[in-house]
Parts: sequence; structure tokens; C-alpha cells
Amino acid sequence: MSWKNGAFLALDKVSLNFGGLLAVSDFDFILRQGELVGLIGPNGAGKTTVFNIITGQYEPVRGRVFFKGQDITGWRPDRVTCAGIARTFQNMRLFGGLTVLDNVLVSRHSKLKSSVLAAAFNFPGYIKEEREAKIKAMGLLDRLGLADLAHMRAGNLPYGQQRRVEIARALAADPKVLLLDEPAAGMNPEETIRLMEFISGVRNEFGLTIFLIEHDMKLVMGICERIHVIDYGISIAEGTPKEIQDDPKVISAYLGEEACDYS
Amino acid sequence: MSDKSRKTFLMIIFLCVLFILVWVSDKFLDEYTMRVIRTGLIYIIAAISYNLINGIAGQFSLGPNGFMALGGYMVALLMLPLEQKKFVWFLKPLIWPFNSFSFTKAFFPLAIFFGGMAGALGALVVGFPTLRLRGDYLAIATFGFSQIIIVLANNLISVTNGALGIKGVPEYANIYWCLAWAIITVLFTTNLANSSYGRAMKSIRDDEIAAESMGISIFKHKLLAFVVSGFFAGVSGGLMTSLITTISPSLFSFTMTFNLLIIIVLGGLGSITGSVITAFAFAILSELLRFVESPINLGPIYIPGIAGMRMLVFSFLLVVLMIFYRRGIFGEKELSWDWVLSRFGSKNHQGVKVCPGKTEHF
Amino acid sequence: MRRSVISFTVFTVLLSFMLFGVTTYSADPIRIGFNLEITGAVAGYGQMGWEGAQLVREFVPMEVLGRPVEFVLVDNKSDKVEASNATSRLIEKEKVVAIIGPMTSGAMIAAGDIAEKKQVPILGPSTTSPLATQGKEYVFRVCYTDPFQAEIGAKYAYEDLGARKAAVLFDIANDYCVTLGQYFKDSFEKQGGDIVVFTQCSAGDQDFSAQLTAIKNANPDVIYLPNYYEEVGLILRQAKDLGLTQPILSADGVDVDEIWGLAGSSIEGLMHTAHWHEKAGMTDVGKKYISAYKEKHGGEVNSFGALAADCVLLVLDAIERAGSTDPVKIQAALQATKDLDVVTGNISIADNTAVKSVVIREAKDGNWEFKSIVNP
Amino acid sequence: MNASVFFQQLINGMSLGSLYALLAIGYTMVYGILRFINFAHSDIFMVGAYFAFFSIVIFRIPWPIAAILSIGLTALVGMAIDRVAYRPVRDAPRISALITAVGVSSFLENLGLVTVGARPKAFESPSFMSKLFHIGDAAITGVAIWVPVITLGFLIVMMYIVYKTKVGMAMRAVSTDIDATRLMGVDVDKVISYTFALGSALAAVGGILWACKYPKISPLMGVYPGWKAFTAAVVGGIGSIPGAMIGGFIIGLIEVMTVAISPGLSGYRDGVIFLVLVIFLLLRPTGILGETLKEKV
Repeated sequence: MSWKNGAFLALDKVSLNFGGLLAVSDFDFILRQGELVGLIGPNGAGKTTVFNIITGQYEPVRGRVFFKGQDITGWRPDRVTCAGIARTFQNMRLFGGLTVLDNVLVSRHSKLKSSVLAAAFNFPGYIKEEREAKIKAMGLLDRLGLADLAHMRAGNLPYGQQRRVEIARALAADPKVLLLDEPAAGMNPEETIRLMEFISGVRNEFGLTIFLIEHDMKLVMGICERIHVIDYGISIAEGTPKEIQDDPKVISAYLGEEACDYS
Repeated sequence: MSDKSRKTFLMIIFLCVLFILVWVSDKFLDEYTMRVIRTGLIYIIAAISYNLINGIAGQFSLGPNGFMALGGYMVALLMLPLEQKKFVWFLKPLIWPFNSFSFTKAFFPLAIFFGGMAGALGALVVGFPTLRLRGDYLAIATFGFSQIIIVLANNLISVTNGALGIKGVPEYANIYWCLAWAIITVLFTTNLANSSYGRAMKSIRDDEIAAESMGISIFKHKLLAFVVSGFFAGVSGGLMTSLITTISPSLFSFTMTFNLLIIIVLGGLGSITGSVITAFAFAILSELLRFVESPINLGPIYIPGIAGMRMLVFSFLLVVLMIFYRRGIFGEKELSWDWVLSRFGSKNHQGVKVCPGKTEHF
Repeated sequence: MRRSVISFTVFTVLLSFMLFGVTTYSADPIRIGFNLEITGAVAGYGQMGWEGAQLVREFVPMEVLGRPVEFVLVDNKSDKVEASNATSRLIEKEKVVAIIGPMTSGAMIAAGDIAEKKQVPILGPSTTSPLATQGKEYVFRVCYTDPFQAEIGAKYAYEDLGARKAAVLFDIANDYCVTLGQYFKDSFEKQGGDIVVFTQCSAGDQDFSAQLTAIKNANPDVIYLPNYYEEVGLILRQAKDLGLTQPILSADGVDVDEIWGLAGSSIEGLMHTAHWHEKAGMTDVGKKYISAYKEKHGGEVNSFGALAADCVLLVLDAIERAGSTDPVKIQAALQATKDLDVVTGNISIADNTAVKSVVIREAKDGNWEFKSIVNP
Repeated sequence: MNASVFFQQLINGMSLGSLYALLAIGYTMVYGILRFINFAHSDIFMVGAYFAFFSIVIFRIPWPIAAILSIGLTALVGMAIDRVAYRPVRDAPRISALITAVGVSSFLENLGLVTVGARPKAFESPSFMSKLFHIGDAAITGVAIWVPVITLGFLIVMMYIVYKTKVGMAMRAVSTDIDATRLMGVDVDKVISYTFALGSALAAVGGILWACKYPKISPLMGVYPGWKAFTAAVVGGIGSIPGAMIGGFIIGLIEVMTVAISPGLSGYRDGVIFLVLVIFLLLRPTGILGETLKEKV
């Protein structure tokens, strides 16, 4: 894959179909280190499917996924995450029965070195690790303004806060690449603006590469350096926000959708 | 005193009080009551082990009776005196190596441990293929395996003595051993559930896909929960066998699983405290409720008891609980020192902020 | 929160109830405990046993040593754990002088251990497994052991029926059936016969056609079915449907009225080893028992109830002879029982087991017909 | 094993298998729509047999009327169970629905034990069922012929209802996407009620035929047939009605042939069935005719 040598994360002609229906077809994509790229497209265009292919929830029928030059196609999701790709979910999948803190701590679990017995018998090594994990998690929650909610049940939080917990949870996995699936869904404009600031902030702070799906064009156009457009599982355009806004194919794909007032 | 050492101190005092209580009751209560208490303690072990896989890891298993049977047979084979072994296997001889040795009383805890290992090994063998399945499919597969274990117990006469069962297992499961194993089970499971591993299991229960995306190896943690659960199921099966001094395939039938299911649902899926209390109450209530269904004979007046009423009531209760009170008595909550302290006026108790462990109280 | 406080309170109250006792007893009546399978997998046997024991009241005065006799029933749910707890309860809480039941050997093995330790005699009406009494002084049985019954069955098949090839179909999940099947095989082979098919079914099975087809194919001279009436009824029908005409021999587990309905006309010609027959020296109490049974329940008597009634008579007799309600003395008196007339015949106790004759009966025209009697 | 024995065993297997099939259809329909195992189905089967027993033996109602009556009553019982126990937990986590089903199953069994007693009852089957035919060496009872015929008949009726009628269309829609169907204005609860009625009616047919073939009915009679029928549904492909039929025959034949091939191992028969179940669950959880259901992420 010489042409993708500069890529941090690359999808090479990835295809997937569900029961004969093409969900994604020959999708090519690269993400360079440190970039913030948006993936847009009408409803049902296959955006989330692309995420699911990257994170290993789905295995593509054709094509390969590379991360840091390594072929990660068909890896189990947990392995992909440990390799450095974390994600959030469109429909939010918090662990409703756990506290906010525990939700974040779950992501630290794969970094744990202590064995089960060490954990169950409270060996000093484990207690130290656990304390460190907690400090780190609390730090993250603090950073996201969630510290006060640390001991609330995640399932009882309002929507906007749940979104933030999800991001905190993904960040706790120490990712190199963060995949955000519609992080601004259900947020009001004010919250969205704060979210934009926040995303740029964490990118700089943690040195992240971010790939996000978003419907809110203001957010996408405002923070993404590059945008990729997908429709019916096919990549139809790619470029800077300015280029995308003027692309006739994109306009026709979005025709009829209310969301096109992205001035 | 720091929060943690205060809790350790309280725990030690609590255990001492428990021990004294048991010692006193062992001295003054009659054997029947002590027997019921021992049964209750064994039920506690079994219920916690079942709750670990069903409530904490959220994997619906219908096979704990199979693992209890494995533990029970292991303990019976290890503890049965040699001369008794010669007599019991009168249809077919017992296979090597069990026909050549037996443990003395001093090795009883070791035998129970081996019983636990048998249960854990069984759980590993059953869990390895089946834990890829989810929900109801897992339930059926585990049920299938537990039935296969019972079928094997009936057929492998030279190991299990078939349907005749094994008799004359020494009754070493006294109140102290039962209590000790129950305490070990409670402490180990509580620690495990509150540890990072326990969180991973609970995350799998709440959302498997999200857990996987957070770097949790689903299969590894399910298997872990299953094997630990199998271990304690084996321990409880072993103690049960020693308590009633005999074992046969019908001892650990599906009824046992059904009873445990009622216990953990009633106590609250995922709540260890709930399991402890309902398991103990179950053992005692099933004895207490006897007079409800036994015929009452008052000289000339004879009121026939409605036999089977207990099970009918239990089944009804299970359905009603699922419909109206799904979270059981304790939900997922635990009785913790934090709660006890906050209730009973320890001044200035701070358990919030970066306090370890569960901080959710009821 | 409040809810858990309430449940705690209820729990504590119930616990204290249990610890300090709910009932107070007058020391007057002599209490006999019943530890029976009233519910659960083998509830039918326990229920029959209880019926039989209750019937004794109809024709025997319930008074010994000038004191009334009281029955205390505890259900063991066909479960070993419950059977142990029930025994302990009967001894410790109910202060019984002797216990009757459980009906099944497995539960008796669990219960017997406790009775032995507490030195209270416990009598099994139908606990035929040799393991039940092995090494126990206080555990009795009023039926014969499986090996003994199987041997008589095998002898009858070989000598009287002239069979040389036999097939055995038994329930692998039932200790009674397994032991009978195995001992029949051993005994039949020892006499020079040949077991051509030795096949199993499993508790709860309802279709035996595969096993029966295999038996039909091997064409034995006799088929031995050492199972309970529930299975035998179905097996007989299916055997007839498959065109099996060989004589079929069974054991005392079929002696229940329901067998006639379950097997229908296919029962014709079924032979089995039984405890009693009117033509084999029926005792007076036996006759009284039968007429009381017919009056109260109608239908044919069953051996499970009759054996439980035997237990009651044995215990009453032993208390009388012991002249005391001390369980240890009752145990000694039980062991010394000689020529006592009970419902199913005249018995003596040796090795804690009833010594009694085995009757062989055959189903003919809706009745059990007397075939032969084997005296011990 | 010679040809006539093989033929005999084949007939045994087929008639046993078609009884499993009748029960399996009920499991498969409920699972297809609600994605949960109706553990109580095997007890509905028992209830059906008892209804027939009471109407024939106790109330002396003529055979055909008694059969129809008990099928109808059982269908009502099935609907009632759905209404009272399952509907309230429909939106609850799967495990709640499953535990509820286990509870209902145990409730029905114990209710049976308390009301009709543990001792089995003998069932009177009509004479055409017990008539004996001889083909070569093989002996075949009427019931062995009637059971597959009746099963096939009901299968055709079921297929007609599911694929040709409006209710059937609604059932299939509910099984594809329950929420979307609800949005389209279909009364989903009603459709589910009909499904339970149909499944329970078939269970009653199975129960009555079972009682004709094995004329011994007891409160626990459904337990083992239930598990085997469920296995059949899994093997055939859960959610597929013809699959349930095929699965039923396969399980019936495996059960009979295990014993036929090696009578000495017949004690392991149930073990073999459960092994088949586990193997199918692991290697082909969708069964022979089932469709793949992918979980949405």
C-alpha cells in the first residue's frame, strides 16, 4: 500500500453488504496523524458502518483496514481499541448500571497488569494501579466538567451529560485515534459550540487524531480540516470544508435535506 | 483513623461477633436448627456463585446444578473411606485412582477446594464453547450441558455409582467450615465485583458492544466469571454432599437451579447482599413454611394440607416479582460499611469524592 | 430503604419463631414421624404411603401403652437435602419415637444417616436398595432387597418359565431399576441363561419403541422390566403394538392400581414379583386393610400404601413389646420382631430387613392371579 | 439391523418426530416474533392433554368435540399467559422475560401437581388411533400413521395462515421489526396474542396426540418433550415453521436411531440429544432453515 504510506489510519477499497444490500462499497479513505476529519452524508449513507468496520464490529467482505501500517482487518473490537482506536456511539451506549466514574474506569481496564487473584485479594500492586486509574479518570472527568457527577448512575444523567461521559470514556482508553459518532446529536447550539471548543481542545491536549461523523454542518464545517462525503456506501467527495460546500455532487446528495444551510 | 483501616477494623469486629454468635448457637441450639443454618450457608455460597454469572456478568446460565454436581462428586470420591468405597460400588468396581486412597478429616478443606476446582474445570469446558452465545441461546446451551453432566452421572457407574449414588460421605461440613467458606465466597466475590475485573464484567452486562469497544475482551471476562462461578458452585456442591453424607444424580437436578434463580432474582440480580439474605431466608423459610402445607390433625378434625403449595407459591412469586418488582429486594445495591456508618451516626463520615468502592447506597 | 427494614424485621421474627419453637406439645401422645415424598419428582409414592398409613387408623386402635398415637407428616419434596432436614426436624422438634419413610432409597440413605446418629429407628416402606440399611442399626426396611427380588425373578424366569434368553429394559436414572436389572442379569446368567439385550431408558421417557424393536429383533424368551408402573404401563402397550408376544416379568414397582389404566388390555399376561396375594395366606389385618381401602378410596390397593401400613404396625408392635417409648428400646424390639402379622403377610426381621415370602402374580382378566409363592 | 427393523425404527422415529414438530412450531413462532423462549410452552402442551382428558374421561364428551374444545381452551390459556405474564415484561431486558417464562412454567407444573395430583392418569384414545397394521414384519399402530398425517395437515394450515392471511402478514411484519410495525398502526399486542393462541392450539394438538400415543398423562409430562421440541426448533432454524418440522423429524430419528444402533448406550440418549443441541447452537445457531439475525450496532 505504498500510496498510503503517509496514512495513520487507512481504509483500502473496503466493501460490506447486508443481505445483498451494499452498505459500503469500495470505500477508500486515509487519515493522517493529528488530523481532524469529518465524515458526512445523508441518513443511511453508511457512515456508521464505516466506523464499525474500522473498530472491528463488522468485518468487511473485501478490502483492508490499516492502522499505523499494520493490517487490522478482522481484529476483534477490543484489540482494535487496545491498539489505539477508541470510539463513541451514535445512540450512546453507556453502561447504565455503573456510575460515571466506573464507566470511565472500564476503559482503563485493558491497561491493568494485575491478575484476577491480585484484584480479588486486594494485593498492594493492584491497589496502586487502581488508585492511579482512579486519579486519571477523575482528572478526565474534571477536565470535562463531570467531576461532581462521578458517583451518579450513568443511566440517570441527562442526555448532554451522557454524551460527555461517552467522550470521557473513549478518552480514558488512551487512544491515538478517536472516532466520534455524531457527538453533537441532541445538543442545543450553545452546547454544540462548547463541544466544538472541547473537541479542538482535547485534540491538542492529547495529541489526538479525530475522525467524526456529524449531521450538524456548523460543527463539521467549523472544526474539520478535511471532510469526506459518503452516499449509498460510496465515497462521493473529499476535500476542505470550502471545497465540499461547493461540490455539486454533495449538493445533489443533500438536496431536499433541511440540513444544507451550512453557510 | 483512615477510612480504609476503619472499615478493616469494623470487618474484623464483625467477623469476631459472627464467630462468637456461631459458637454460642452451636453450643445451645439443637441440631435441627444448626442443620438448617448450615443448609442456609451453603445456599449462600451457591447463590452468590450463580449471581456472579447471572447478575454481575449478565450471562443467563441455567447450569449451576451441573457444576454443583461436579463438586459434590469430587468431594464424595475424595472423602469416602476406602472400606465404604468397596461396599458402595457393588455393581461395578470404582475406577483408579479413587479406589486406592481417601482423604482423612484433616484434608477436608482441601477436598472442598478440589471440589471447587472440579466445578471450575467443568465451567471452563462448558464455557469455552458456549460463551460465544448470547442470551437465551446461552441459557439453553448451559442447560444442555448441565443435563449432559447429569446423564453422565447416571451412566458412568464406575465413577459415580450411577443412580444408586454414593453414601457414607463423612459429615465434616460443620457450621464452622460452612461459615468459613461462605465468608470466603462473600469476600472474594465482593472484592472481585468491585475490582476492575468486576467493572469489566458489569460493563459486559450493561452493553456488550460498548464494552468490547472500550477494550474489554468479552470472551475472556465472561469465561472468567463463569469459571469463578463454577468454582464456588463446586464448593457449595461439595459442602452439600458432606452435609447430607450422600450424593446421587437427582440431588442436583434442575430444581436446584430453579431455587437458586428464585433466590438471586428475589435478592436482586447483581446484589451480593441480596443473595446472602435471600439464600439464608430461603433455607429457613422452606423449613418454616412446612406447617403451612402439612396436614393439620386436631383429634377428630382433620384438615388435609395442600401439598406442593410451597413450590406453587415460589413460582407465583417469581413471576410477580419479574412483573412488578423486577429489581428484587436489593436491586443492585450492596450493604456497605459506608452505609452502615452513615446510618448509625459516625460523625463526619466522608465517603464521597475519590472514595474507593461502591458509593451507591440505599 | 423502608422496604428492606421491613423485610429484615419479618426475617428476624421468622427466625426467632424457628429458634424458640412455634408449637407446644403435650407429652401425652406417642408421636410417629412420617418423612414422605408428598411433592416433587416421585410424589406419587409418598402420597400412596401416607394414604396407606392413614388407613391403619381405620381398623387398629391408635393406642399403645395406654397412650394415644399421633402421626406427624413432613414432606421431603423428593429431595435429599429436604429429607435430611425433615428427619432432623422430626427427631429434634417433633420428638418422634420412630420415623416411617422416605419411600425411595436415595432419600432414605440421606435420612438414615441422621436417624442412626440420633438413635431413632427409621423404617423404609419400599427402600429396596441394599445401600439403605448397609452399616446401619437403626434403619429398617419392610420390603425385600433388590438383589433378593431380582434373584427370585431370575429363578422364576429360568426354572418355571423355562426361559434361556432374556432381555432387560431398565431405567438408568433410577437406583431401584438399575439394581434389579443388574442382579437379574447376574443371576440369570449364573443359572446358565443368556441376556440377549440389556438396554436402558431414562426417567421421564415415554417412547420405548426403539428399545423394544431391538428386543423384538433379538427374540428373547422372556422380557424383564424392573421399572415402576408409570414406565411399565407404556412399555407394555408399545410392546404389544410392536407385536412382542414373549412373557413379560416385572417387579413390585408395578403393584399400583393405575397400571391397569396405563397399560390397558396390554397388561394381560404380565407377571411380577409381589408382596402379597389373597391366595397366599392373607393375614387378618391384610383383609381389613383391603376392605378399608376399597371403602375409602375404591379401586385396587397398591403395595406402597400397604408397606407403609406394615411399617406402622411394626412400630406399634415394637413399642408394645419394648414397653417404652425410648427409641433405643424400640429399635431393639424392632430387631427382635418375629412372626408378626402385617398387611402384606407374616414377617420377621433379620438384618434389619423383613423376611417374607415373595408372591408371583399374573394379570388375567383384570385381576392379579396367583402364580406361585417363594418362601424365604 | 435388517431392512424391516430399519423400516420399523424409521416409522417410530417419524411418528415421534412429528409430535416434536407440532410442539416445535409453537416455540419457533413465539421466538420468531418476540425473540424469547417460551419455557411454558411444554406445560401448555400438558394443559392441552389434561383438558382433553377431563372432557373425555370425566365429562364424557364425544371425541371430536372434546378435541376441538380442548384445543380452543388451550389457545385461550396461551393467550391469557401472554396477557398476564409476558406482556408486562415485553419492554424489560431479555433476562426478565426469560425468568418470567421459567416461573410460569414452574407455576403450571406445580399447579398441576396440586390440583390433579402427581400420579399419572391413563388416557383413553379413540379406537382408530390404536388400530394395528402389519406391513411385512413391521407393526404399525394407527397413531403412528395418524400423527404424521395430522401434523402435515396442521403444517399446511399454519403455512397458509402465516403466508396468505392478513394476520399472518402482520405476524411476519412483527417478527421483522416490531417497532416499525407498531408505527404502521398495527396492533402489535393483538398480533402477539394471536401468535400465542395459534402456538398453544398446536401444542394442544400435540398434547392430545401425544396422549393418544403414550396414554399416560401427568403434570410433568411436558418437560422432556418440551426440551426435545425446542431442540428441534433450534436444529430446524428458529423462526422457520418448515424448519421446525424438519427439526422435529431429525430429533425424533436421532432419538430412535441412537437406541436402535446401540441398545447398550441407550442410557445416553438424552445426552445425545442435548449434544446435538449444543453442537447446532455452536456451529450453526441459525439452524437448517433459519435466517441470520445480525445485531444492530
